[in-house]
Amino acid sequence: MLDIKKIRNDFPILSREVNNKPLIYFDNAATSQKPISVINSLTEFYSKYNSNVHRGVHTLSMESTDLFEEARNRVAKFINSKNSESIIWTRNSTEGINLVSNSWGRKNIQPGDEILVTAMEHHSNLVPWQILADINKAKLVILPINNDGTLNLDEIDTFINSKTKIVSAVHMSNSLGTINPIQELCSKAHKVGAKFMLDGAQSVPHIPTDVADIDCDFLVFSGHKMLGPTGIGVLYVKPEILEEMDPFLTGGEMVLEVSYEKAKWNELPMKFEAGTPNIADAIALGEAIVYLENIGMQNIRNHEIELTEYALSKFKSLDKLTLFGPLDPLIRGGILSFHSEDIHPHDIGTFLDHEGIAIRTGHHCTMPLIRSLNIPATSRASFYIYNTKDEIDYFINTLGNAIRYFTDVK
Amino acid sequence: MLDIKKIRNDFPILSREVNNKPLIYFDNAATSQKPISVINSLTEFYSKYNSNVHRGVHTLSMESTDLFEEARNRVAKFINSKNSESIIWTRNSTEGINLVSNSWGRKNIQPGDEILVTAMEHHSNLVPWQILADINKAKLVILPINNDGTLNLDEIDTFINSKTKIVSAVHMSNSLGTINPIQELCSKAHKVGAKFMLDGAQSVPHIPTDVADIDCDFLVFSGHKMLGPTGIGVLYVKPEILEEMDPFLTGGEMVLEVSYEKAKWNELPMKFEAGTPNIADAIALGEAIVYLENIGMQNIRNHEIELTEYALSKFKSLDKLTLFGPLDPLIRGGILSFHSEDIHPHDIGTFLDHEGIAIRTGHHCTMPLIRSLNIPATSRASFYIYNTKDEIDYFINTLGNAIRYFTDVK
Amino acid sequence: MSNSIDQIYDEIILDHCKNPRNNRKIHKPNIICKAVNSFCGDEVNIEIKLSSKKIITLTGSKSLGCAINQASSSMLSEVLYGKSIEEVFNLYNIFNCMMKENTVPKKASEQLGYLKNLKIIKKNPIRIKCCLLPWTALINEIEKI
Amino acid sequence: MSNSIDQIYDEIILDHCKNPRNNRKIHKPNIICKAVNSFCGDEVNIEIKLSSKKIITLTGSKSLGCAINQASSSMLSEVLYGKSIEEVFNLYNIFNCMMKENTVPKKASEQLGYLKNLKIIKKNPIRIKCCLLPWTALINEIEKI
Ligand SMILES: Cc1ncc(COP(=O)(O)O)c(C=O)c1O
Ligand SMILES: Cc1ncc(COP(=O)(O)O)c(C=O)c1O
Repeated sequence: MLDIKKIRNDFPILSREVNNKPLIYFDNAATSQKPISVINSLTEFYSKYNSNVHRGVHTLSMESTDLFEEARNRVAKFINSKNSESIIWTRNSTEGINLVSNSWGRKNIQPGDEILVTAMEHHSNLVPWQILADINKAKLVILPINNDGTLNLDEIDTFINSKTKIVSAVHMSNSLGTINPIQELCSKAHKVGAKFMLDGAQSVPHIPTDVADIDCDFLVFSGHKMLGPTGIGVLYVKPEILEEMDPFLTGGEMVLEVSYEKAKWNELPMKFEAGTPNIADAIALGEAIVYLENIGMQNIRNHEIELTEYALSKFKSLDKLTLFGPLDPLIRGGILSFHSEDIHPHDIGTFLDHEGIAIRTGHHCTMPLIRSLNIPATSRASFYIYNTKDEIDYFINTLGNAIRYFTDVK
Repeated sequence: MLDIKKIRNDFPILSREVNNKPLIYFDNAATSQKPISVINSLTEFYSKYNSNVHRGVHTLSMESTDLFEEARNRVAKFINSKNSESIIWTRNSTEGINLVSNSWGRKNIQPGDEILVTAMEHHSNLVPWQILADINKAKLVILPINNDGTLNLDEIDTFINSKTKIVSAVHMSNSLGTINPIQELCSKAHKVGAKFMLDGAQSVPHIPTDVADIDCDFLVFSGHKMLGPTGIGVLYVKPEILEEMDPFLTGGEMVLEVSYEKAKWNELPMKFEAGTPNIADAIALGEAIVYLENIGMQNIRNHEIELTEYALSKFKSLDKLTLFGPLDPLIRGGILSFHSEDIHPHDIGTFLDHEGIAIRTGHHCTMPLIRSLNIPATSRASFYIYNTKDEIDYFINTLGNAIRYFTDVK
Repeated sequence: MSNSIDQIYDEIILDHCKNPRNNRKIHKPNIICKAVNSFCGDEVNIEIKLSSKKIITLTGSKSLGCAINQASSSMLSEVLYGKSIEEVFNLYNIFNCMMKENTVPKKASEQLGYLKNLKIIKKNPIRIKCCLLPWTALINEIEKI
Repeated sequence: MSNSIDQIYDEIILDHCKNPRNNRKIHKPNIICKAVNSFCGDEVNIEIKLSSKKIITLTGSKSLGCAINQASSSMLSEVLYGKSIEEVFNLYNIFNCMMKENTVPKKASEQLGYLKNLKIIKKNPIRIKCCLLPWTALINEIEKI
C-alpha cells in the first residue's frame, strides 16, 4: 500500500484549486504531475552547476557532465539495460520512434518488406512507419483487435511472417488501457528474424520494465509521463544494433573529427545526440526515477490495479455509458476510456472541469482506432500514484450529474 | 550602462565558489547562466499549470496552452517576425538546421546544385549540409576567411552563383567572435534565387535581431545560450517557405487526421512539432526574453562592446599569446579566442579553473577552422551581461600567472 | 449541481441542445451547408430555402456533436428566418466579432438578440470553434452565391 | 600563486613537462608507438630498443600537447628502462588501475614509484585520458609482439 497522503504532499500542484474545487487530476496518460524533488532538481542545477557538458575542463562543466551521465546510468538501471551507451536522450517518445524509423528503418527496410504495428497505436507509432513504408516501398500491416480491446492473435503467424522486418507495438494502450502480450510478440518477431520495438510511453511510468527480460530491440518512453519534465525522453537500443545504425541528427557533440569535407562520428551514445542536449531535464528525469524507485514500480502497479478495479466496479452504477478495453485489471492499466451516446465527450470534459476534475476528451492521438469504434471521441480518465479512491468516488458521482444534466428533459 | 550589480543578483549561480574562489563565468558562448525569473518560471509552471497542451478541454490544459503560445508570440516579437506560425520550437540550433536540411533541403537541392557555408561554421552548420550534399549529389562550397578572421568576400560573386541554392552562414562566430556581414550575404543569395539561412546561435543572445530587416529565409538559435533553459531552441522560417515544406518528425500533435493508411498534416507551426513539446522550457524561454528585453538588446550589445574593447586592450600586456579574430569590437562579439605556443589550452583551462575562472578550451565544434589555424585548440573566454571589467582584470592577471607557471624554468 | 457549470451551458443553450429547432431535412433547398470538425467529430448540416427575392424562408438544421455545436446550429437556424443574404453576412460579422474580439459596439450587439447568450462560451476558449462551426459552414456556402 | 594549482601540476609533473626526459629519436627502434587524441591535439611518439633478451635498453619520447600528456610520456620513458615486456604489462595494469579505480593494493602500488604522483590528475577526471595516452599507445604496440 502506498502512503498516498505523503505522496500527495510531494506534488505542489495537487493543492491547487480549479473552478474553486480541489483539483482532481485524471489526465495522467497525457502527462503526469511532478514531485517537488524533480522541480527542485531543476532549480538546483541552474543555481549551482549549470554548464554545457562534455569536453569542458572547468569545474562546472565537469560537474554538469557527471550529473548528466549519472542520470543516464540511472535510466539504464531502471529499465535493466546492461550498459548506458544504449540510452539515447530524445525529446519524447515520438522523437525516439522517428530516430529508429529513419536511422534503422531507411537502411534496413527493402521494397516488399512488411512493417507490423497494432490497430491501437498512437499516431507517433503509426505515422513514422507510414512514411517509411511509403519511401522504401514496404507494406505497413495492421494487427487487428478484438471487441474487448485486446489484440487479436488468432492469425498472428500470418501477420508476423518471413517478410516482416520489424514489429512495433504499444505496451499499454493510451486510449484503451490494454496491456499487450509483448513478450509473445517479441519472440514471434525474433523467430522470423524481425526486430521488435516497444512503445513504452504508457507502460514504463506505470509497470516494471526490464529490457533484458523482454529482449526488445528498441524501447521508447517520455520523461513527462513519469514525473519528469517535458522535453526529455529516452530511446533504448540493443548495443549490437546501435553499432550499425547511422546517426539521425548531425552537428556538434555527435562528431569526433570533422574536416570541411566530411565527419567521423563520435562514440555511442553521443553519436545520436546532436547539439547541446537537454541537460537539466535529463538530470531531473534521473530524479523522477529516484522517486519512482523509492516507491517501487511494483507497488505503483499494485496501487493502480486497485484503483482500476475500484473504478471499474463503480462504473457499473452509471448506465448509458460504454466502457472500452478489457475488464480484467491484470491486463489493463489505470486508463478508463468511455462514451455516452447522449453526450459528446467535450461536454463531459467541460462539465467535469467545472467540478475540478481534469480528464482528456478526444481521439487521444489514436484516430483510426476511435473511428473503428464508430464514435467521434472518448472521455478518458487515467490514474497515477497520487490518485485515490475518494477521487474516484467524486468523479463517478460528478459523471452521474453530468449525464443527468445533459439528458434530463425539463 | 547596465546596472551589473543588480543583474548579478538575479543569477544565483554567480554567488557560487569554485575551488574556493568566486566563480568567474567566461564560458557564455557554450551556454549562459539563468536568472532567477527563468528558474522560477519552471517551478511555477510545474507547481501550478503543468498539463499537456492543445486539445484539452480542462482548465490546466487551457492555461498551459495559453502560456505556451504566449511564449511563441514573445519569440516572434523578439526577432520581429510578423506571425508566430513562423516560430517552430526545436531542442536547439542543431535540430533547427537539421530540420531545414532535411525538410527543405532534400526536396529542393538537385544534383549539381551548390550549398555555400563559410569556413568558420560550427559543426552543426556544416555536417548536416555535408550529408545533404552527399545524398542529393550536390556540392558543398566553403567561403574562405582572411587572416584577421573576417570572411573573404573578394570573390563572393563566384561563390554565390546561379548554381547556389542555399547560403547558410553563422552570424557571430563562436570561435573567432567575428560578426559577419549577413545582410550582404543574404541579398547576394536572393539575387541568384538562393535561400539564406542564418545561424544565430551566438548572435541572437547578444545583438538585436530583426528577421524582417535581414530578410533571411531561415534563422536558428538556442534558448540555453540566451538565459533560457537547455532543451529548447527556435527555428524561424519565412511563411511562404514553411507552407511548402514537408514535415520532418511525424507522430502525435503534428497531424490533423489519421487513418491506418495515411495522415493529413496539422496547421502551422504544429505540423513541424511532433509529439509532446518541451512545454515548460518554451515558457521559460519566454521569461528569458522578457528579461533580455527589460535590459534592452542594444544595451547588452553596448556592454559587450565595452567589455571586449577593455579585454582587447588588456591582452596587450601579455606576450606570447596569439589572439584570433578581428580587433574592431564593432565587428566582433564578446568572444576572445587565443593561443600560446608554449602552453596547451587545456593547461590554461585547468590553471584558470583552479582560480575560479571558467573558460572553454578545445576546437569549439569548429574543428576544420582550428586546423586551418595550425593549432590543436584554442582557449576561449566569452562574456555576457553579468560580466565585469573587474573580472577581466583578474582573468588577465591570472592568465599571466599561468604563462609564468608553465614557462618559467626554475 | 453547482452553479458554475451554468456559466458555460446556460439555460437557453441547454434548451436548444436538448430540443434542437428546425431539426429536419427540407425539400429542394437552395443552399446546403456542411462542415465537419474532424478533431472532435462535430458535424453541421444546414439547409436553406430562399424566396425569389433572396429572402430566407425555410431552414433545416441537423447537427451532430457537442452541445455547443448543436445549440449554435439550432439557434442559427432560427435567426436566419426572414433574413436577406446581406443581413446574414452582417450578422455573421457581428457574431464572429463577439466570439473572437473583446468588445462589440453596443448598437451592433443589439442585433444579436439571444445569440448573445453564446458569448458565455468564451470562458472556454477551446470550444469557440464548436460554436462557430455552423456559421463558417453557412458563410462558406453563401459566399459562392 | 595559489596553492591549489599545485594539486594538479605537482612539482614532478611540472618538471617532466618543462624538461622532458629521453626527448630524442633513437636509431633503429624495435618498437614505435604513436597515438593522437584528435579532440585536444595530444600526440605521443615513443621509440623503444630491446635487447636480445627482450629487455628495454633504450627509449625515446617526443610528445606534443598538454602538460599532462608530456609529463606522463616523459615519466613513462624513464620507468621503461631495464624492464621486460611482462614487467611493462604488469606495471600498466597497476597504473591503469590507479588512474581508473578507487584503490590499488598497497603492494602493487609500491611498484609504481614516482608514477604515483600522477594520481593527482584524478581530481580533474577529464584529463585522465591525456595521462593514459602514452600508456595505451605503448600497450597497443607491445600487444602485437
Ligand atoms: C555558432 C553556433 N552554431 C550552432 C551552435 C549549436 O548550438 P546547440 O548546441 O545549442 O544546438 C552553436 C553552439 O555551440 C554555435 O556557437
Ligand atoms: C502510447 C503512446 N505512445 C506514444 C506517445 C507519444 O509520447 P510523446 O508525446 O511524449 O512523444 C504517447 C503519448 O501521448 C502514448 O500514449
